[in-house]
Amino acid sequence: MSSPTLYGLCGAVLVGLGLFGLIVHPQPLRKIVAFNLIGGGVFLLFGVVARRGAAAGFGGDPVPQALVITGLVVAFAATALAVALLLRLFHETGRATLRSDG
Amino acid sequence: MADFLLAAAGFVLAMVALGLVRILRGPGDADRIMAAQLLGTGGIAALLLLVEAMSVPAAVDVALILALLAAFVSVAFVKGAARTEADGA
Amino acid sequence: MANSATAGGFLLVLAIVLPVMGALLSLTLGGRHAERIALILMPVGLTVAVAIAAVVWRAHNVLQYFVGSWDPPLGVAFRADGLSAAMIVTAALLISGIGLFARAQFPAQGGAKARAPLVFWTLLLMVWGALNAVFIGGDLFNLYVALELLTFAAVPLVSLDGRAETFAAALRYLLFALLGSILYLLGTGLLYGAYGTLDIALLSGRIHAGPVAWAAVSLMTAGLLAKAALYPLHLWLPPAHAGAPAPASAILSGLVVKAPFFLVVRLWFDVMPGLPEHAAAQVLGGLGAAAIIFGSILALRQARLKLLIAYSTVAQIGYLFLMFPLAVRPETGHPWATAAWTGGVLQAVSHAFAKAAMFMAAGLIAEALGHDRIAGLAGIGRALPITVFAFGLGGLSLMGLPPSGGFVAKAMLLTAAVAENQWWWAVVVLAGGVLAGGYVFLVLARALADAGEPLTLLSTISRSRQAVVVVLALCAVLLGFVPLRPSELLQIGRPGLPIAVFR
Amino acid sequence: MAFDTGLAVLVLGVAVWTITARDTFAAVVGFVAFGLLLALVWVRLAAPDVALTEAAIGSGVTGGLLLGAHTHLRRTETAAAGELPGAALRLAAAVLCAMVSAGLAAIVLLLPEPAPTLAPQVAANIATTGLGNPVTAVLMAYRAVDTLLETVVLLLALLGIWSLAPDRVWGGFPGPHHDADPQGVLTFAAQLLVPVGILVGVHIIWDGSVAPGGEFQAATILAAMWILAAMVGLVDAPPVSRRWLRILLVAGPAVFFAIGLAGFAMAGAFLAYPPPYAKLLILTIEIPLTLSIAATLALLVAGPPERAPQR
Amino acid sequence: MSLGLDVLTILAVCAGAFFFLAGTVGLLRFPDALCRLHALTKADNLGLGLIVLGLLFQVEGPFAALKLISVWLLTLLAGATVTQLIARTARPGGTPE
Repeated sequence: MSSPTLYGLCGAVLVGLGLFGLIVHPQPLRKIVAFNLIGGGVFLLFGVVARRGAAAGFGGDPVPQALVITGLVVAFAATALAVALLLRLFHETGRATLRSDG
Repeated sequence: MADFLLAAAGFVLAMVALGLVRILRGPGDADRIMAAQLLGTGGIAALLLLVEAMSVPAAVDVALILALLAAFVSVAFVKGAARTEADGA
Repeated sequence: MANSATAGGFLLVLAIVLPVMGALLSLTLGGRHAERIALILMPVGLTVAVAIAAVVWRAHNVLQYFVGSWDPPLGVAFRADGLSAAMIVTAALLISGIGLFARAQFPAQGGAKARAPLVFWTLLLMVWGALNAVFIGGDLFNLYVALELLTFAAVPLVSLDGRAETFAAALRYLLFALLGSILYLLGTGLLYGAYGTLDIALLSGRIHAGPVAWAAVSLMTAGLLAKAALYPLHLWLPPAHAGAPAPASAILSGLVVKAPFFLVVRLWFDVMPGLPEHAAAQVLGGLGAAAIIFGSILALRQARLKLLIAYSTVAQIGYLFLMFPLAVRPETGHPWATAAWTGGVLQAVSHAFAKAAMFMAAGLIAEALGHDRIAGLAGIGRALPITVFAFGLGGLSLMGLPPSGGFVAKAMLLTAAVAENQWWWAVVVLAGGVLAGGYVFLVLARALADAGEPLTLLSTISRSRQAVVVVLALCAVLLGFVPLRPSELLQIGRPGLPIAVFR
Repeated sequence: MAFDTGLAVLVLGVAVWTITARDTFAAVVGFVAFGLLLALVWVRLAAPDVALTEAAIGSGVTGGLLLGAHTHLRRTETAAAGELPGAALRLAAAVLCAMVSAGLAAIVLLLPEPAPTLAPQVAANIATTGLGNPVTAVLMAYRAVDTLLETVVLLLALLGIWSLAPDRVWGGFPGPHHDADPQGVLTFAAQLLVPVGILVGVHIIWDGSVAPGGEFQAATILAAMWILAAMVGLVDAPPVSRRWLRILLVAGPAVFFAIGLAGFAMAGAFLAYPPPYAKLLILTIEIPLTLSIAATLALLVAGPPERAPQR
Repeated sequence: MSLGLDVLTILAVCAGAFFFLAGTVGLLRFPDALCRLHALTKADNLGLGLIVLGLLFQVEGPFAALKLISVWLLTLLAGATVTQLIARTARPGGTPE
């Protein structure tokens, strides 16, 4: 097995792990962290695709690498918005939970 | 030479991984941040070794950014710790 | 599909650039100017939308543009087929209608009251630009960025009022939408890894049945379903759509949830046209059927008008997905498959108008009464007859009664189901119609009941706002009268169909 | 290979810890470590541009943001942990996620050989862009429209965050006020770090056209330095209603749009650059874009307005 | 010449790696937070410093060398800041700043 494949498998496991955290954790902050973990796995898979496509003197296909950069920035914006919403919810209600009842 | 540097990077990372056990054991936040600090330094060291081993000199910038932002994250933590105490008081 | 940029392609650029630049301008200039910029852009954007439809119609071919003159796969293409054109025009009409309606609710103001108007008008333009980007995107990753644009424009609309419960609703919406985006992105990466392109037209030529393609398309579909709130991923929708101010609810329920549905259609019929998978299509249809039944039953049990309408959205989204088991066929161009496909798209368009009208009618009622409890609606039919009439017209389309766009759409699905010997979908369509009749009449019966004493309204509702609502509701009805020519427009650019063979 | 195996195992170990840790603070610290290790992975995958971005955004600024959020929420976390779903549901979720992972792993092994790639096409066309860094060529030329819309996404997220402000503080100062402590250790550290950081940022953007780096990475560093200065009270965020601030935020995307539209006249297409001027035009976009993105990122972390503007 | 530099690199890097080992052992074995802090700071500052020193023999040009040294200095600064403040928070009754 080649190194890129190894990291590809690592990315696959990360996606599953993050998904588990997103489903199971009741705290929104943990969900946000889990979302970022899924993102890490997905971007890693892009990186593996890029590395496999190394050609023309480049160490990797630059297109998926560029897509990852765009994706990382978008993921950060999403995290910032989610954190702001969560903090606002907390300041307004004193609670930080998504349960609509209670 | 490259093999030696890669091996050294691996060794440093392994040490860091052992240090991570401290994160797992806690008990206090201070210990966790210390372990993260060790991980930061070790990660930077491993990265520098890696850069030289793989001869991608441009990646030294990654270490530079990591070092800068390690300081940034540390300050965020310290401010946070101060705030938590103020809240608790 | 044409392999070079076509004349008039710059219209596609304008469809995105105009609203987005307008939004940037209103963010810069702030408060008092935001509304004016939006109102100026509405006729301009509507003209661009109609021009796109006209060019597609006259050329009888796909309108195409290569951004920066870089050909795919290196560059990004914009493409408008008949379906895109129809959705662009729908979006332009609805955005304009909602904008006219919202003038009274979000007037230009300075100081502390400036927040909601600035945010609303800027986001209205952003939603518009993002929707157009989704409708004309020809590149799967560019579509991801467009989807994120749409999400980030839609989520703050939910909590525009600043009430505590809307923050929770917005956060939940955001988390669902982000999960959807990341799954979509994952599928995109797998497709690139397998086929080396993200361009839809190129991909449709290279893709072949196999585990990689199936995994990618399943992940992307699952992500889009979370964003489209298809049962059982609908949990976020009712509190979000019901919690937003009425014009925002109209945008969210009428337009925003249609974008992920549109992309599922793109994915299943354009990205992988030659790969029918009947079992998977049956699953989508089954989820749609479950959405119709559960959504309608939950709508019947709501005590508040806006929540009832929101649950009705959950149900109506279900109809959209009934088209998949009926239209995904091994032989493309099958007449009944085409009927089902057209029915599904028509349902998307007519529901957009009907639901926007109903949410805005509910908004007016809530404004007049100070609450939206269904039990307390008695007498409102006499106080606001035009508004209640518009609500009823919208309801007509939801039930699928003639004459309405909803009727034609549901009739097409029904006929296709019977003709293709998949009668169970027909049962669902009929049952959904009966249930929708139930919740619409529940509201109308209350509204038309005699209050005993004359109602004192908290505020007077202007005629012009009621007129906008009626016009949008009438659009939903009128769609029932002009089904033939527009549905021919819808077929332009569909792969494997005789009409598209104008090269 | 042994090194890669070790690194991959370490990444997974930290990830498992991040998900399973009982304490949210531990999870956040785990996430910062995770980002750092991913930066190493990106170097191993010959993607130094991504490594820079991951180090700056993925680990650094996101880590700071999450740490800050955790300090506010600390007391609610234990209460919320009681809402953990039952064992049966958790088991079902675990099985589902394991299946997703297994499926993805199988797909990774099934990816075609030789792998399809656009690298030759990127290389063949890079001369017309005048750039030396292929990733920058993709971001600023071939797929410039993605980058353009992405900068709009950032602004939109910022508007979304601002929209959360209560009406009475609308237009006011974002985030809490930090008192400066002239003798403090933090102030001293910040005073040393900020100038160095700005230098590094300038270096990264300057390098971006020929070597790894570019506007996003540089902007993140600049933003981090500003946040640092704000945290120790050296600077305060301006009220969000300031006209100059709005212009600063919008300037980058606006210049991008303007040059894109000028492409209709200059090169016959939206976002097309005439080859002789391509590099100059791209630099003209990148400089204001870096400043706008830096301001946007910094304000994204600062949060919604919390203090009313003085009148 | 090159061989001599390589030997110097190997020696310095090995010494650096040893300090990381020492730091980790200290972190794991020392009884209380302050002791662990002591072990940690020694280890990572010296460890990274020696590794940087070793790599300095390999780089070309003063600019690359300057970058390497700045990485070390920045890490020192971050480390010093954090250690001091952790020390204050970890001490019973102590308040940061």
